[in-house]
Amino acid sequence: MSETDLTKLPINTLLDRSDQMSSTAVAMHRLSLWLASPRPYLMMIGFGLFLGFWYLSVEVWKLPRFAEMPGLTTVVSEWLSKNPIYGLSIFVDEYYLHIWVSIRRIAIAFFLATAIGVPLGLFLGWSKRFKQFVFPVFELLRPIPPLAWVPLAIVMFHGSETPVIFLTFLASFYATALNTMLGVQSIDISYVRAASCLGAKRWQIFRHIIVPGALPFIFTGLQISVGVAWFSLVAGEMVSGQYGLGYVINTSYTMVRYPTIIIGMVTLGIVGYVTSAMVRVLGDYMMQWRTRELALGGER
Amino acid sequence: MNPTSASVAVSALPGGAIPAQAARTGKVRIIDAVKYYGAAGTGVLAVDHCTFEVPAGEITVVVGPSGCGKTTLLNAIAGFHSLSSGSIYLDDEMLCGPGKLKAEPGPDRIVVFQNGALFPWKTNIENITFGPMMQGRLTRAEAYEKARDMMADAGLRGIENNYPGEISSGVRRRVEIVRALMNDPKILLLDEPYRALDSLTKSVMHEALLEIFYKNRVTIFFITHDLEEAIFLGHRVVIMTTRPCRPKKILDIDIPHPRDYSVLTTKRFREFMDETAAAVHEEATKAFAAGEKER
Amino acid sequence: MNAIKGFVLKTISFVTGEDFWRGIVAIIVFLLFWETGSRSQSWFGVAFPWVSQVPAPTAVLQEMYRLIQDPSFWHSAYLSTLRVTEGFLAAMVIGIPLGLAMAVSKTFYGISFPVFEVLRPIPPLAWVPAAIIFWPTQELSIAFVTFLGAFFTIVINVIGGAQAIDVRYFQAARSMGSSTWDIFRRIILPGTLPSIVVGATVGIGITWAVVVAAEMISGGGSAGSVGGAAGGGLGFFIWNSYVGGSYTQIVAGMISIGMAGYLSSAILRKIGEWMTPWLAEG
Amino acid sequence: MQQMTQLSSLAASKPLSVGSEIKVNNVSKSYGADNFAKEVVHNCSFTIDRGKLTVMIGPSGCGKSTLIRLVAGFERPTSGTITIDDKPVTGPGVDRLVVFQETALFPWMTTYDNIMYGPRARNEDTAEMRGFAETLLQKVGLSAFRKKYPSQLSGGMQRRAELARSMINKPNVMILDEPFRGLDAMTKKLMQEYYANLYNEFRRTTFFVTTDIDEAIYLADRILIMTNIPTRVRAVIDVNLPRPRQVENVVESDEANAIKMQALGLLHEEAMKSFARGSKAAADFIDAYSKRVGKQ
Repeated sequence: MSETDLTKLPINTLLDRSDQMSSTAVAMHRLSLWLASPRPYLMMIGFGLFLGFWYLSVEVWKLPRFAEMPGLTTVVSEWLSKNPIYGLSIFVDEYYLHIWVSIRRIAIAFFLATAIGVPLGLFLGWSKRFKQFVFPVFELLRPIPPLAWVPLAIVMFHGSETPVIFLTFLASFYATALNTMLGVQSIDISYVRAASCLGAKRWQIFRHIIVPGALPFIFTGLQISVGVAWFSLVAGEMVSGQYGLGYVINTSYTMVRYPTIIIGMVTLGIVGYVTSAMVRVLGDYMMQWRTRELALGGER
Repeated sequence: MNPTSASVAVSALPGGAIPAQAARTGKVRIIDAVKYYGAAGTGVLAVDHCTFEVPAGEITVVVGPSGCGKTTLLNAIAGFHSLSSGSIYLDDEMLCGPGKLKAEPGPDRIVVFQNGALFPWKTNIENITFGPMMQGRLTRAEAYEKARDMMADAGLRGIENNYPGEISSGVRRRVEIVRALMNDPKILLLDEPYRALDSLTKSVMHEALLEIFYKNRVTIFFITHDLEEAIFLGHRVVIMTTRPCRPKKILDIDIPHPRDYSVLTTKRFREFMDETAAAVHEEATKAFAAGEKER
Repeated sequence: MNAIKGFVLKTISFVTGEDFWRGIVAIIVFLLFWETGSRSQSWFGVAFPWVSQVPAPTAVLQEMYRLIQDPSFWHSAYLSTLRVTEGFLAAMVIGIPLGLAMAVSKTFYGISFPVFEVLRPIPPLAWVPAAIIFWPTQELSIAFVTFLGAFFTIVINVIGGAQAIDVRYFQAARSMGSSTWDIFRRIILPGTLPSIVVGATVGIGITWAVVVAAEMISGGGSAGSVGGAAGGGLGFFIWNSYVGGSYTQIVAGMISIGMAGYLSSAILRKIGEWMTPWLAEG
Repeated sequence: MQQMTQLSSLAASKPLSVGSEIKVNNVSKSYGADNFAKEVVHNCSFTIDRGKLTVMIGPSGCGKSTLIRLVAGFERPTSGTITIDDKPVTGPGVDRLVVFQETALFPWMTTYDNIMYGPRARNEDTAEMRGFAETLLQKVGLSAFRKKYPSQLSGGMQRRAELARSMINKPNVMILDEPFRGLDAMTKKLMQEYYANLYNEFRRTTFFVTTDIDEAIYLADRILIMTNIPTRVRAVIDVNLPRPRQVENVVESDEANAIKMQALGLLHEEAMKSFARGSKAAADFIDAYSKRVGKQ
């Protein structure tokens, strides 16, 4: 930590920044650096230890308590089986139905939360008066964990679909709105002043300064938002859903299909990771200026 | 581009006088300006009955310790802050004064900020064309063409489509000045623009600024805490007292323009340094003793 | 003396300020809207969408007044608080050393961080059934899920904090003759402390959310069969209110959970401020 | 010569150690591997005399900080050798103390705890050391601020606390990397006076890096003028102004002015080189690099 790890430096800083190297060459160079470092091998050791312990403790040593858990080989063979004993594997349509239902709920809730949370956050940060009136109510409701809304949501919205989406929305909404507001407040006053010097009107400042200036924070908010969305979705689905990965986990428990619980958890982890990676990639794409700046080592 | 080989078109007249062809706009008169922060009477007095003039087509440098209130004065001219009393005129037009204590910010007075305020999310050329496009003065094509010309002129060719974060801080300052000049301002207000730079880079930047000045002859109002910088750049140097700020000494620097770094070691330059060093040192010590935060 | 005077002055200027009054107005408007909405059926004969299903604030207030005199409510609050405390403390006790070890040792980091990153995206609540199977008592399984909620946040914050320590501090310490232990104790620990505080404050918020949901899922929910044994807790309380059709009690329970969560974050923030005096202003 | 007489006055209280001699021989340093390599220091040689104050000055981003890290032992040269009293440098050591650009005071310790860090780290928390800490606190005018945290001090005070923190360790070699960078021009002058007084009193071998020519002339026994990246020594100027020096006298003297004229000419040329290439300035690379290394 006290020594500088050169392999961690972005390659760009080691070049004269004159694009002499094609991007594939840079990528290859990075890959070779990574392979030459101990990291990939340590990673393999890590996974080996983790999976090995799971396998041995459950299926070989049959340690107390562990023995009741589904074992590694059971889970894997079930997951990859064309003819799963407990009804769920990658060859079963129902598996994808559950994934699709969960993703659909996340997508609706996330887009609603973004569509409402981002403008709300922008106005909260931009107008002092708006904040004075709206923020106290926002802060009053925020400490109540979204999951505590479950029963009330069921009462408020009929059916089983809307309450789950509402819960998921709520969690995302707080994260998005709050971070957007912080983003606006973090903008250096000099930018606003410079723009007004250059003759920009109020709405032009909003459009050209406030919105792009808050983007980094907005995307931080969206990252958190996707995470908490999954968090709430699972709880909602476990309590009151029909279909969905949370539902899979819960019913597998009540129906004593233990390996399916693990399949559900792993799938959740993968799908959750992919969605947050998508948000990150979108953020990098929309903030070219920042990506390029950071590649140079973060001037700011 | 090499700023030392300043191919100056304008021949310098003795005594740093303004050449005849220079535009004679951008004269600023500050009359009895006072600024309180907080409630009158109990608040902090930042600017204390300031009166002086910024001549058109010249560089006027205001020197004072950090936090002395000189930025407040600049903000009042730019229209970011109101005055408590007094008035400021730009070419005989009242910017702020009795009845209208806060000026409107506008493209006739452009500020170049201490830490730089290029918008990091816009490319350099988008930054430079921002002013005319927002004001609706030029079409996109016209603005881009003018921007390209001006960038080439300032030795900034080739970085049009880079983001400010990708160029060195010295180059960034130059882009910012070009962004200001795009609007044909009457006066440039520079708020310690080179503060964060090291002294060698700074001296290179000074020459670059002077070169731009010789080409455009735009009036410049420059704030700094660095006496050497002030004397090197200024036609006129206004030394301020520590908070509340008030002119302590006003000097006309008769070192002929165009100047380059060799001026720093001339006899006349050292005489000016000697003449002012004591005054500045005294104020600095006062500010220092008051335990003022430097940053 | 001065501190008290300062506090009084600050309070006065806050109470007389624009912020305060506008906030009060906003909250009153919000409550009026809520009250009108939930009584819309009886007042106007038209049920407002959604809000009409929510019990009115005045009714909730009455319910809360009744509840604070009800020992069984306090018992629920006690059970939840106990679980939060247990899970949170366990997460701190295991998470901080683990995070520090990952930050200090590159080898350990290389081995354990990828596994950690693979487990992290799985929402804590997805662990509930697995936890129930694994742990012998339901109490332990709830505590385990609660622990997971705070654990990942704390570890990530500790690693981030320790890695963000300026290298120059290490170089300076090394050139003044520090031993490795000394660097750990006097540079890494205090340098990471602010991030630990942040992690803890965020972590306890998650802990409350997890506890409530875990209580609902394991106590009630569609997995109702496992209820009973441990039961209790505020999450169970609101779920029970729902099953029993007492909607005012649901809202009262939600408000109690909100207050409990807010209070515990506030306490942690205070402790954090006390432990990191160098971050104070001025 | 003159220094020797002043030293003897100190000898009564302290062992007569005026520090070590540093030799840098044909040192080169590159970063990155193979075709990605970037040379920052090129075949650089110089000597830092025992008990003397040697100032290195060069354009920003020319590789001065890299040289500092090499001499301090935080990094190894790609080729060439660095010796201290003829012993090769193999890593950081208690004999060399680095005062960093901006400040590296530990934010979580009070001024006093920061100053006492070194002695405590070596289990030397003795009455004598505590006395020395008091003296130093007084010398840098921070007695009243002993219980304040760095964030509660002004920029100038932080630099003074940092100076005191390194002085207490009585290092053989002091290495200062633009210690007054970022300060107000006026505060900087005052800091230079504080520092010059400390140096006059505790004469140690000192390696001081700056980009400010006035600072260099005011402080130095010898000035090394560096080229643009990849850096090496362009010229060596000996400054024989008598000590103790007064800021005003130095500014006024013709001798100082002559040195300044000579140095400025060289430096200006080097500084221009890094600007000549506009956006592709080498400064970009080094700026970015040193930021990452410095603030990781």
